[in-house]
Amino acid sequence: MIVKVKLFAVLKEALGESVEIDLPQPATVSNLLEQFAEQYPQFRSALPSLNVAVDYTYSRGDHVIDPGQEVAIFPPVSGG
Amino acid sequence: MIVKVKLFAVLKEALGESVEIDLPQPATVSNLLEQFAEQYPQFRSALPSLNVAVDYTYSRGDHVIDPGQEVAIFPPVSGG
Amino acid sequence: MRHQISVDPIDLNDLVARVASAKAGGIATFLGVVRDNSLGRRVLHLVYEAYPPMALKELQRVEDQVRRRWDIEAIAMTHRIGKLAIGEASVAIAVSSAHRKEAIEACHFAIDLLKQTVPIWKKEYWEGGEVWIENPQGSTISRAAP
Amino acid sequence: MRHQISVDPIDLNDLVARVASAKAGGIATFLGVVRDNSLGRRVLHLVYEAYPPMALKELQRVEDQVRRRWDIEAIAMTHRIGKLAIGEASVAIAVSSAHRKEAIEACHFAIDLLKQTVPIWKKEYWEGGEVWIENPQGSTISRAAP
Repeated sequence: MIVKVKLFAVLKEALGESVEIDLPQPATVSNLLEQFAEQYPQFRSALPSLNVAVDYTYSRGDHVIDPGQEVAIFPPVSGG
Repeated sequence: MIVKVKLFAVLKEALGESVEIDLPQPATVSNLLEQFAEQYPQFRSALPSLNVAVDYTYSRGDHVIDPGQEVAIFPPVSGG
Repeated sequence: MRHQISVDPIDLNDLVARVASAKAGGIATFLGVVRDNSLGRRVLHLVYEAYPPMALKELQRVEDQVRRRWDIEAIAMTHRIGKLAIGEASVAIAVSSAHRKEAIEACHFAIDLLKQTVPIWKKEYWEGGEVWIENPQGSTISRAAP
Repeated sequence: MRHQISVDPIDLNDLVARVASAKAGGIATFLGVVRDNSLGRRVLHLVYEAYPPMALKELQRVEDQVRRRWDIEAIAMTHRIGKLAIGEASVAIAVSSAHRKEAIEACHFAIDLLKQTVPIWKKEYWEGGEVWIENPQGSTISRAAP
């Protein structure tokens, strides 16, 4: 499935507001990050620090991404 | 010497904005409180909780009151 | 002098403006507000009375004690006196500091010390009664006197 | 909803009004303010960006965590986004409680948690440069992922 991934901060600045990532189904958050690093190798080294949100909730590892869910990848937050 | 003593809160309500206390010279804060309790025995039981300020500074015990200083007696504070 | 005893309603934005600093990363404030109940009684309103010149001196002493403990930019304190309705602010403290932890801890310390030492008194009026309040930790510096 | 992500300047009095309660004896607030320096650099201005729907959800989660720990009346949080000048407030939190200790501690906890979890990012602009900031304790929940 093609997952549209929203990006923020330094990722958005580099790649735009969103990118499309092609994932096998069922796909996990780990699959998403691995495929993201394949597609944008300049961010591979940042991988351990990147967050994934699925439907506005921090998600990781084996968490399964269902078709139609809103997915976002972003760096550590710095609000406040 | 006659010391004019400013009063606040429950003391002011009962006795007015100030009272005059006749003290030997040199007089201490302890002398003042003792004489105050003599003059207004209804406040003798409150004596341990009363504060004395001499020239706007908490003062107690053997602290000597000099002529011309501003003297006040008041109950525990309850600001905030 | 950033500290005040005033009969006017407290404007928190004004207080915050008084501690503004280009070096401040955080501003902590505390507002004391008149509650509708006290010790189980339904409070109608309060009246605060102060010994103004000494209160201002003690507010400055609170600032001195705060600065001895924390690296702050500025602190401003205002205590209102007179008649206050439920929900109105009786006291406000604003502290600015480079870092939030210092600002918040200093503000906490300041309100605690203010309530213990600044010569201000509160009278509560409720249905059928009224009473002068004495803070449990209010200054009774004569207590230990000989 | 008492929490907001907004491009408008923050009005602390408004925020305080949002947590007003007849049961509240104290209102603690914290304002995050743009400092003129960061890591030794002279900051010109900041730009904040948010992921709004998730930020609002995480602000609600901060409230939930606060209420789990302290008996508060209300909490309101606003984070500003867009371009901010030195001295402007980027974030504001107001907490009302019957007692001051709860209000102040809850406010302290809330700003700490907000900075760790709410998806908002800050870019600093200084003379000759700009950089996206990552909070030392900012959420990197994927870090522990397999």
